[in-house]
Amino acid sequence: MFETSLTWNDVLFLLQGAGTTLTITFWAVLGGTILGMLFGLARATAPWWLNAPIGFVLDILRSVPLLIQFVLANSFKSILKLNVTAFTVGCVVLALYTAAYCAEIVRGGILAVPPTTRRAARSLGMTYTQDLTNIVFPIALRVALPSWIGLTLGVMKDTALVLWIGIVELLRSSQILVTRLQEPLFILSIAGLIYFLMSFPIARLGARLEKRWREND
Amino acid sequence: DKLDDIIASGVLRCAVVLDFPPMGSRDEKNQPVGFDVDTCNDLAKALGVKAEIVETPFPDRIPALVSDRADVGVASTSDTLERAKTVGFSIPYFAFKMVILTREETGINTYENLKGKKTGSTSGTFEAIALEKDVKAWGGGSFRPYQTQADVFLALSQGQIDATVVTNTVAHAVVKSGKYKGFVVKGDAPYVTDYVSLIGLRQEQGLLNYLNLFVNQQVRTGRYKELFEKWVGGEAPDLTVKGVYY
Amino acid sequence: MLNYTFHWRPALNALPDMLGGALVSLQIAVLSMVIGVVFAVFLALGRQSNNKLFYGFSTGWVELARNTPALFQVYMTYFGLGSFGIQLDSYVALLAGIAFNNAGYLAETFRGGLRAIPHTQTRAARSLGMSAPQAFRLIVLPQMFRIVFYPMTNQMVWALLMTSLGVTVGLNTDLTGVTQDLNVRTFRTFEYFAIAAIIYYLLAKFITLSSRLFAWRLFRY
Amino acid sequence: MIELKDVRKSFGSLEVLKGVSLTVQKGEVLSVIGGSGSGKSTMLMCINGLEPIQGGQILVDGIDVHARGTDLNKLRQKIGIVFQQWNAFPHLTVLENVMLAPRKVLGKSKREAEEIAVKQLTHVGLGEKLKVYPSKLSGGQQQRMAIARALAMSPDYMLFDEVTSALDPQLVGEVLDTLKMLSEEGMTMILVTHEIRFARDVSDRVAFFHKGLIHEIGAPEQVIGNPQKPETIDFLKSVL
Amino acid sequence: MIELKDVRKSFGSLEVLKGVSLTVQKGEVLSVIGGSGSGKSTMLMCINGLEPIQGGQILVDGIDVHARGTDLNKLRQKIGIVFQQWNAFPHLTVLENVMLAPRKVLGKSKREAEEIAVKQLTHVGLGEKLKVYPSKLSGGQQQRMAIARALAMSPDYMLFDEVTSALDPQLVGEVLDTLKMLSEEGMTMILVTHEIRFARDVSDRVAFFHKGLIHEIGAPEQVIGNPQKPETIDFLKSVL
Ligand SMILES: Nc1ncnc2c1ncn2[C@@H]1O[C@H](COP(=O)(O)OP(=O)(O)OP(=O)(O)O)[C@@H](O)[C@H]1O
Ligand SMILES: Nc1ncnc2c1ncn2[C@@H]1O[C@H](COP(=O)(O)OP(=O)(O)OP(=O)(O)O)[C@@H](O)[C@H]1O
Ligand SMILES: [Mg+2]
Ligand SMILES: [Mg+2]
Repeated sequence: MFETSLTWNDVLFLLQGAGTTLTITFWAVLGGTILGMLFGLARATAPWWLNAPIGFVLDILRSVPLLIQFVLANSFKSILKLNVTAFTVGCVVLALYTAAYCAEIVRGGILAVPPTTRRAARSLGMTYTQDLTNIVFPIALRVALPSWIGLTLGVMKDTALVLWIGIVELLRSSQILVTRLQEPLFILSIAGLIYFLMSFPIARLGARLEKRWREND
Repeated sequence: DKLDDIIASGVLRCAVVLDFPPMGSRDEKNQPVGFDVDTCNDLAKALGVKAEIVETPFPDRIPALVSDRADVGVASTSDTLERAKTVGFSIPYFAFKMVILTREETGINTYENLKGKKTGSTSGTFEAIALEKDVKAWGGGSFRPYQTQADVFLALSQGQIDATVVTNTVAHAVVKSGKYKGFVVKGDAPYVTDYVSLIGLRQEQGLLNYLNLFVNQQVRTGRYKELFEKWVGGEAPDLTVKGVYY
Repeated sequence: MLNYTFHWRPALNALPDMLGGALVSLQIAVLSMVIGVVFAVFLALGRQSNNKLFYGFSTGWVELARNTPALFQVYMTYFGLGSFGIQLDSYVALLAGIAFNNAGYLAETFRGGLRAIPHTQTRAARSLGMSAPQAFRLIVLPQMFRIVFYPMTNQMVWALLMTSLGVTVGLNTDLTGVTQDLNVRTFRTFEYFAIAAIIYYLLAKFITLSSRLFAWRLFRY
Repeated sequence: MIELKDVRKSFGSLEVLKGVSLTVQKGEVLSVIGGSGSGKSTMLMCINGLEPIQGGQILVDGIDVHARGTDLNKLRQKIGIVFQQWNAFPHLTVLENVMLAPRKVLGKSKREAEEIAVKQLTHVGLGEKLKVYPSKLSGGQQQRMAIARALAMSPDYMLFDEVTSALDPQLVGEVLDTLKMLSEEGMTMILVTHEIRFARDVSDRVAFFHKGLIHEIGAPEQVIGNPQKPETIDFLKSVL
Repeated sequence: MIELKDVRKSFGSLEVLKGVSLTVQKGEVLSVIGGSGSGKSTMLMCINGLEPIQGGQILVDGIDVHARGTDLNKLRQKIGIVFQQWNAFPHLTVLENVMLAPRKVLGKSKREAEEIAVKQLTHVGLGEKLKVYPSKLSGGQQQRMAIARALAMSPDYMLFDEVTSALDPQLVGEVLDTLKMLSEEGMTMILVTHEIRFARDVSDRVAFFHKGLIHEIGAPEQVIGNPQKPETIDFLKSVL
């Protein structure tokens, strides 16, 4: 009935690609979140002369197709003769891209903390940093987490674009198999399924977490 | 310089296109094989270093080189003057004839028949540039550049395009593989022979010199014929151009 | 240290071609939004429908659109549908892929927007004798559009950025396609793509600003 | 004439109306008072068919509201209703709010609809606010606009559901004045309200609702001035 | 002792405090009344240094609050303050809300902090709600929690800023009872409030604020019972 020349070996090859996708996602989200938190904090609290240029750069990162950013960064790296792999370039570009979005999320979360709550903290004798770490961040986290999970999922999907700078991730490995086996629909469907399986549970988890927190406050 | 760097690092990184059989492809274990892969291995052996294959889609060959992801390109790169402004070419290490690949029922028999038809080819290749120019000159019909050779075949088999112009080696290999039903080779495209070269960074004269000598040695020692027999079969094309020094 | 010389002059000569490509990109983005919005309204209704089939179809669409890469979706509309014998032109395939993606994301936005409108509004409309479709069209939809307008603007920018994926299905008339064509001809990657990046940025700003103007004109209340 | 015959209505397992019977004659003003959750709003919603009923019958001018064949959209044109809040369509100007239904439901021309709307808005004292969006109106003005909007359909009956209870105290008066004006013009009205004094002044009859049933009904002097049942007495004590 | 000497405070070009002088002795309860926007909240914020001042001086136990070298965080430990609303830290349980400052600011051990917190929460009648999140509390309970949270720092002074004005009427009582209890225990308090009757009962002195100035100050019987200035009379008429 249904025949395929796809072997277990090939499925493994696909899973390897999926592994690469996850690895890049991990680094990009990690780096992007750390940077995003710094930028976001600056965006929420810094004076305009620091805030405006940061906002401008982040805005550019959000307004240029990721594909173009990858290609540009990759060629710029070689112009500078930096000795880093395409993998690193991919991670760095994605991390910056993630940071650009993360910063807005963090900023929104921080600004969502009512100033009166912060004032209450300060009036108890807490320092500015204590207020930030004990009051502002935990509250902002609840506001920001759903969007942050959405961002993570978005980044995972955007990793597909690193195939342009020669990294064999999930989509690229499926293309390689399509080249060899000539069963595009079948193989692409499997790739799609893997993407779905990777992101759907996280999406659900995020929705659950959000609901639970909502019940709490 | 680069040549020293390669020898010092002990690794030669070759940019190779792996969806371009028989020059480069993957076997059942998804490992790279092909004429270009063997050539790279030979070059590494000559240098006394290990070979590392960096897979690059066609449009990415020279960017890969310029961006220092690869040391040399063993990737069937046509030696156009436009590109020579950016990268350095060795003497030709292979030569292609262009043929028309189409499906049986399209009724295309000659290059002239391509007028008004849906055509396509691999973005950035010699034949793509030539074909697109002709399609534009004809007016009517269409030309689609794809990012990989595989996508071109996929498009041809699905009917997204009616014909493509490809190198004779690829055309015969794909017809012989039997993976695409109804693919037929119909006649030559009237282009000049497509000489392809190894590529390196434009300013790395030392490396380019070495590559020139390496190609020369491959032919001289018969290794060129041997590899041609292994991957393509038949008469190996002449790599010299009559009436002019390289 | 830098032994790469920038060739800006030939790159700038190609500017008219690239601007032509930018126009195509913008066109695809706009069309994909129009199509996406229409489908999204139905999907949003489907997600709240009691009809199992309608609900299942809408949910499937939305989840697929949101949980797979846009690149994958575009690739599928071209080569995936192609293996069923449905041959879309590159332009159409890209448009369909982005519209599919837009519809999936917007459907969820719209659903949120619908929920934000108190159902007393529908009730007030019905009590004036309006039919259910009339109440939806005249009272609920216009209010929903105000709520979702800002997210829609964002989606529009994303749609523009997604047009860059057309190059994977053989499109060479949009901005990225034109840029890539120039790139493979000359291998001056950085120069051409840098110009493309600037054009994309300006286009994105153009979309944001004009939609702000639009919103200001439109939502006077 | 509006007739309710032993009307029963439940939300799931919660029975909200437990057999309500009631007749409102043409030209009559009936006030409905009663505690929160007693089912007053629900009854109004059932009268113009916004909520289905589970038992009994509701007749408006002899037409069975909840019969299968009844054209509810047409029926509702006869019955204007104004709710507690969220009445205004925020995306339309005051004039457009009032014009919308005459145009779309009655199929009037733009000119006709505008004429009607201006007339009704002037009637309720909003003649100056035609081009303004509802968000720029006070709560009392919004409620008067909602009344004008209902009147623009030339209804035979008007139902009012606590139209003043979401308003600031100083705005209540202007809305009550409008209601009074309507009652003096002879409009048939059912008035759910917490303004006991106003109910006494303006109504022909008052009905006291308690837990889904009408406990007392009669002339205002009787139900409000001289209540008989302990529930009525308690309720009046708590609100007066 | 809290002393304000000719304090001036502006937001941009808006002068909110126009030279306020005031002394509150140890153990005294001072109520501050006055119209909305008269600068009452601003004054409290200046007293514990949450807002800078532009002129005059504020001394708390002889320490100049707005002097350059003053350790504000330390000073604020002496001065508890409870605001009108949004007091609770929503991400912490009631117990954690109260424990946080003793632990982080006073550096108490977890056990000690918990002991203090439980004691203060029981004191304000929330001994049963330790593990609950603030969102599950009524407004009155939230305010009492905020009071306990301030008390947990063992302050010498407590400032209350209209702690009941955002509450439903039936919840006001429980909070006022807590305040009364505190005043009876001898806590020094400044109480900004609209509850005139309560102010009369509980305070040693009452100050009437008007447009950034203290218009009248004195015993409650005098300021509330027998006001002299026309502004005070007007204000009292409007709120009583
Ligand atoms: N859509 C609904 N779904 C479920 N229960 C409802 C719904 N609408 C009303 N109820 C319930 O029906 C009961 C009667 O509600 P109704 O709004 O008719 O009371 P009411 O007399 O108008 O009260 P109020 O004076 O507070 O407006 C209440 O217990 C209410 O909770
Ligand atoms: N952060 C601020 N920035 C600018 N203006 C402010 C700020 N805080 C308060 N004001 C202004 O200062 C004036 C006094 O405000 P304040 O809150 O002290 O009044 P209040 O007496 O507490 O009034 P209420 O009884 O309404 O609480 C008001 O006009 C207010 O608008
Ligand atoms: Mg009601
Ligand atoms: Mg205040």
